[in-house]
Amino acid sequence: MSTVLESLNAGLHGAMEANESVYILGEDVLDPYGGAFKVTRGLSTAYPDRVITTPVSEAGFVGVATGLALSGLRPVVEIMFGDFVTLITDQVINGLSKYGWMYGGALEIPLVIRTPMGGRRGYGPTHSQTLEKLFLGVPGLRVLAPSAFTDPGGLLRAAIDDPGPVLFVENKLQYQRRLDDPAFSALESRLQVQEGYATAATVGVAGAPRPQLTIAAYGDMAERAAEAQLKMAYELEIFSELVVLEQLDPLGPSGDLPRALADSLRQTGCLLTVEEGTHTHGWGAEVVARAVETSAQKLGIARVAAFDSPVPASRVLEASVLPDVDVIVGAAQKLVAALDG
Amino acid sequence: MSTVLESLNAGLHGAMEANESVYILGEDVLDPYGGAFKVTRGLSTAYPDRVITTPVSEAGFVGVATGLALSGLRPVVEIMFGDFVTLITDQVINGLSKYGWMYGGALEIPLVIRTPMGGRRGYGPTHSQTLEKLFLGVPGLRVLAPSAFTDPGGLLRAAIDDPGPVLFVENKLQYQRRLDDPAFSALESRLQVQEGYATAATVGVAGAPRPQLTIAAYGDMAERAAEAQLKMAYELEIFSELVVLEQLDPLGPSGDLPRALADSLRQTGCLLTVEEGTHTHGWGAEVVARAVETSAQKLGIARVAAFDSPVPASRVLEASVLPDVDVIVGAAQKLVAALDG
Amino acid sequence: MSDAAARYRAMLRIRRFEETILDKFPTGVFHGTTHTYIGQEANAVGILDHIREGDSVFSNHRCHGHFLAYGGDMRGLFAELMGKATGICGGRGGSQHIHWRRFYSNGVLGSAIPVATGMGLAGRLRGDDDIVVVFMGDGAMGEGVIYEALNMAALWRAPVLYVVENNRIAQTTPIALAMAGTIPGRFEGFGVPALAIASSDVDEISLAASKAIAEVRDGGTPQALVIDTNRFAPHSKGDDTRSQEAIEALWATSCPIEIHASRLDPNQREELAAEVAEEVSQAFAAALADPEPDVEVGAA
Amino acid sequence: MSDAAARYRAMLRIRRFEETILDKFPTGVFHGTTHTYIGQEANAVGILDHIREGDSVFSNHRCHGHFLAYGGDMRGLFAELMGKATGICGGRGGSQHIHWRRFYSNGVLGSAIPVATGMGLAGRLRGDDDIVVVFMGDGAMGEGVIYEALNMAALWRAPVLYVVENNRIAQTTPIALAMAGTIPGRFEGFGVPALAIASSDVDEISLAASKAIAEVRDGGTPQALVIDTNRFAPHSKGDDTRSQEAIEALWATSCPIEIHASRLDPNQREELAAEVAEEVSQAFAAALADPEPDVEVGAA
Ligand SMILES: Cc1ncc(C[n+]2csc(CCOP(=O)(O)OP(=O)(O)O)c2C)c(N)n1
Ligand SMILES: Cc1ncc(C[n+]2csc(CCOP(=O)(O)OP(=O)(O)O)c2C)c(N)n1
Ligand SMILES: [Mg+2]
Ligand SMILES: [Mg+2]
Repeated sequence: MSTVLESLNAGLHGAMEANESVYILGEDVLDPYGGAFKVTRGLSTAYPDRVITTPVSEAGFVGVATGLALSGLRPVVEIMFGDFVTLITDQVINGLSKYGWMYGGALEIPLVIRTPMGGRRGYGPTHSQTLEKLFLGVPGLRVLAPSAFTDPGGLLRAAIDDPGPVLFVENKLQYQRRLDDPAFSALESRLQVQEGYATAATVGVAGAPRPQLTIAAYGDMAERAAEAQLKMAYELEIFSELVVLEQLDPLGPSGDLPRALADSLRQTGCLLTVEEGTHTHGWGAEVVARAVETSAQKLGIARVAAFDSPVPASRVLEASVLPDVDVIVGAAQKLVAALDG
Repeated sequence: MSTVLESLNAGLHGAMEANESVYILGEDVLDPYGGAFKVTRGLSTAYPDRVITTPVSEAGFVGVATGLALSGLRPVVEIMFGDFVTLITDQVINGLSKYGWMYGGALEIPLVIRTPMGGRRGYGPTHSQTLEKLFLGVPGLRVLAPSAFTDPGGLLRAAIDDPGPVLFVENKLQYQRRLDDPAFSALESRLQVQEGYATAATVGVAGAPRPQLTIAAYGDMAERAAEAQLKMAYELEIFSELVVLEQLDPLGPSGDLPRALADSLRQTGCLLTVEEGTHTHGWGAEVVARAVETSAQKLGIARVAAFDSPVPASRVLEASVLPDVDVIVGAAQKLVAALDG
Repeated sequence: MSDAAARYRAMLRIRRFEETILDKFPTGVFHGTTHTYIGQEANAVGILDHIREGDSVFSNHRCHGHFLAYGGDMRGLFAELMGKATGICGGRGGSQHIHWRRFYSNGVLGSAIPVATGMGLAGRLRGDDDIVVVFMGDGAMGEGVIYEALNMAALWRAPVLYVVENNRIAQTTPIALAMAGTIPGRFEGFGVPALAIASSDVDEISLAASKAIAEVRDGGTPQALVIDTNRFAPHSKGDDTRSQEAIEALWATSCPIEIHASRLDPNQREELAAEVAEEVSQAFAAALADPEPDVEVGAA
Repeated sequence: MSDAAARYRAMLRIRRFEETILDKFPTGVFHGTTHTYIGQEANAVGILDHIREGDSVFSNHRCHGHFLAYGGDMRGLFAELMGKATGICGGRGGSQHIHWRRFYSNGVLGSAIPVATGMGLAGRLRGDDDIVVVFMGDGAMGEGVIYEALNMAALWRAPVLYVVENNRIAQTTPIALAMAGTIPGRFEGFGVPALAIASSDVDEISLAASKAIAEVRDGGTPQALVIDTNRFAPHSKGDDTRSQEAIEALWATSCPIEIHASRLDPNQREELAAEVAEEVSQAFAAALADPEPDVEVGAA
């Protein structure tokens, strides 16, 4: 079980085995294809009656899954590309996230919507976006992102057990990340509960001096941030603590930062948020706002994100728009220099 | 021309008179009804061939309007309740905001989508939301909100002249606001260009001492903030500057704050953002992030917004969730006290 | 009580409830909005006669009649519209978003149709023979998600009865300006058989519904029932753009209560009327006296 | 050139272009994805024969064939797929998002259908007789927004020809698992007349299209043309789950180029083949030599 993909796939197999109420719905999820990114591979062979391939009707089958969930089943829906969450916005915002609350609070909607976000594959403007920010701050919805630093399949299983709805944000390039990547063997990480069942991992270079900088990240950008962390430590003597959050929203109870992040920030006084989505109104904006609202000291602050542009198809254009390791390193350098100077 | 509603209506009449390419599309926009909130009243009588009442097909008619715009017409679309922008998300994010850019950059999409947001009328969880935050940070889209402190109809006409797509966010209770509200006669306001053709109004109590606090707001909450500003000045001797922004996004060029806001903040060092949408990942998060990123000093920071909850129907519950004048005053008081203390 | 009397009473309860809403709205006891079912009572009563304990019902903005015919509590609905703590959803939902047992409604047109379809499918997956009845208007049929749902319902044999209450108007828009093609043709294009009837007679509707529901239940397949019906009252309150005569013509020919009345003797009608009037006024008074919700609940 | 030769050449250009894409993809010259039109060439060629200067075309993910038949520049399309500065959209769009003159495509299934409908409507509002042709697959017909658009097209008489290229598969999903009802029935339910033909013969398709387009243009009303067709290649690249035999059977009976070939004499075919091969290889080489885009453009 060495990649994020394998871990997620195993999580689905485990969940289906453990609970007969778990159903899979999505486009092209049947074997031998097993889904566009193979996360559902093997499931339809093992559980032919509980894997339902759907028409190309994202809003419709998310609605159908909501009906299943209201009826006590535990559907797990796949949206083939994260870009198509735009089609399910009404079902999510005016539907499944509200039904529990607005009908008086007693109903459960145990529904997971999984989808891969992200670019760097040249798929162009409608197949490369990182759009989870649309669903951050939707009351009644939990937004999770697995990480190779924690347990992707375990998080997915916990999401399936959640009595409420979850948007589970994967990333296309993340699928091939190794859980025990030897490139990260110099890093050590401390896990703690973030909120509910989500985990926060605090990652640092083993034996490094006290960190000057806190990096907050999730999903595939957390791995890139870790690469940047290593590079900074070895090449620039900039030492950082990377806080990887599995839960993007809610971040923490009532306006608070996740504790792992608050703890780190108290030490470093300096925050760099990292995400693949576009800069403006991204995840980082809320993290930054909470950080400054809850900090007594003046913090060093910067955000790394994609340019405020659609994602172009061309390799060079795409690379110029999406943040990579060097962009993280550059932003960190600038931030640390500004504080020193 | 004394209310926001009348000003918007006059703006539409003026635009249709000035330019034969302007078309109106929306549900129930024909006279004698003239639209659910009457913003389109009289238009179908004056221009029967250019006002098209639509089926209940929000995504569909926004798409149709995009086709009209791509063909050189200037459609103005009404979404009856702002809550239903969830249905047009794909057309906006993967369609009309991208077509100009992704097809090489030469196409124009002169399209305005108008819609009333907001609660306080007991309409319940699917007819009371303030959802523009969904569309903040969408590359290629301009998001505007009229204000009684500026010129609602003028802004709408400028939006109709814009070669690119605009989401024009109105508010149900704002419609009845007077442009020359005598309740605000003690306030004086300076106008300056915010970005493009949008205006920023810097509002203060005439003759008051130097402000201690900058309030950033838009739309109907700007009027509530002005009420709070007066109350604070007269009852609490807290003096503030209210910066009313017509353009919610982009806020300013490449990561900057709007100049009116930056200027005020440089004086006060203290920022309160005010909006009616839910707190987490609201408009205020980006404003706060930019403020701290661009300020040399440590700022006092707080955000006023709705609780992170759906909007309940019951009057008392609704009032407990949505921010009103007293909530603004309370937050300002706390913020100023924290800085003094 | 005879069937005829029970139906009369059921329709009258809806009628009087809705009249009370319209009557009292101006006094400010209700907060928000309302969409009354006046003129369409025979649909809910005729159809929901045939559902059973495990069946579910999904309704729309015009839900009060469906709710009362389902067996929902009148005081709880009044209280919900007043935003009281005792409202069926504790005041959170209001007029358009109600829930009780297996009854649900949502105010976003069309968006409940796939959800209802999923509820139907759940029954089939579990192997029971529970069904779902979902109500929609002619106007809602503009929403694309409905057709996504119909396709899946037919593909996956979801036992759902799709009821279209075709009053030929949506808010102020006559059907001719909003609908091309035909309603049954739309269902059939997606493989869902549709039966259309034009009637405000509760017995006729009940007969059609009984057949359709039996087929849905036994065949485990979706069906549509399209009923030509009439909205007598404004869309919400005071927003009717139709002429007075046009509305009076509807009343004259197609009031479901009038149509059904001849099946009862006058004494019984009077008795029932008095009983219902009493029930409605008591429910109203009780709801009015109920407490406001605890604010912590909303803010949480 | 005779009509027959022109059609042969047009289909061959598409075929060779797409083969080149599949052939060269593994070398890394293209970035991103591709969906080839191999097997369906007769549709684009037979239909777009009949459009005029002011007409518009909206296409989908499988757009290369439509683009070339529209008259689009081959080198510019190669360059777009390579992400070059000279690509028709400067490398921004890539394979699925292309535009040139009045030709557009989008990669989100279904979402272009209302946009194309609006383009058609614009012509009618301006009073000209330009029309719009929009292509979609059977799989895309799961998307609800299509039905919203059809309703408006019929209501407002938008001169749009809706072409469904029904290859009975969507990515890996056979039509039986994804579509209930019938394709023509779906159009007709929304008041849009539909003509269905099962053919890979470019002449037959051209004849049907000529009639349909004339009706759309003269009547100023929408129509649908549903063509049973066949996808010979994988959905994208290397992702075909169909059996080798099944695919071979399609080739054997329904290759549009084979079907049409008998109308040309062998010499002419060879000449055309050589000419097309030369054009494609020159276009490819030229695109390959073209410069990468200026990075500032993307980042701006
Ligand atoms: C998605 C959406 N769009 C618009 C509305 C506003 N609206 C409420 S009811 C209505 C008309 C509905 O007509 P119909 O479906 O025929 O039902 P009827 O009111 O006639 O019972 C409209 C447009 C809505 N609630 N939801
Ligand atoms: C909204 C949306 N959902 C899913 C996809 C992924 N996808 C791309 S092509 C395709 C199959 C399309 O089938 P069809 O419409 O029949 O066209 P064909 O590929 O057969 O030409 C799918 C599911 C998409 N591009 N857009
Ligand atoms: Mg109606
Ligand atoms: Mg297909």
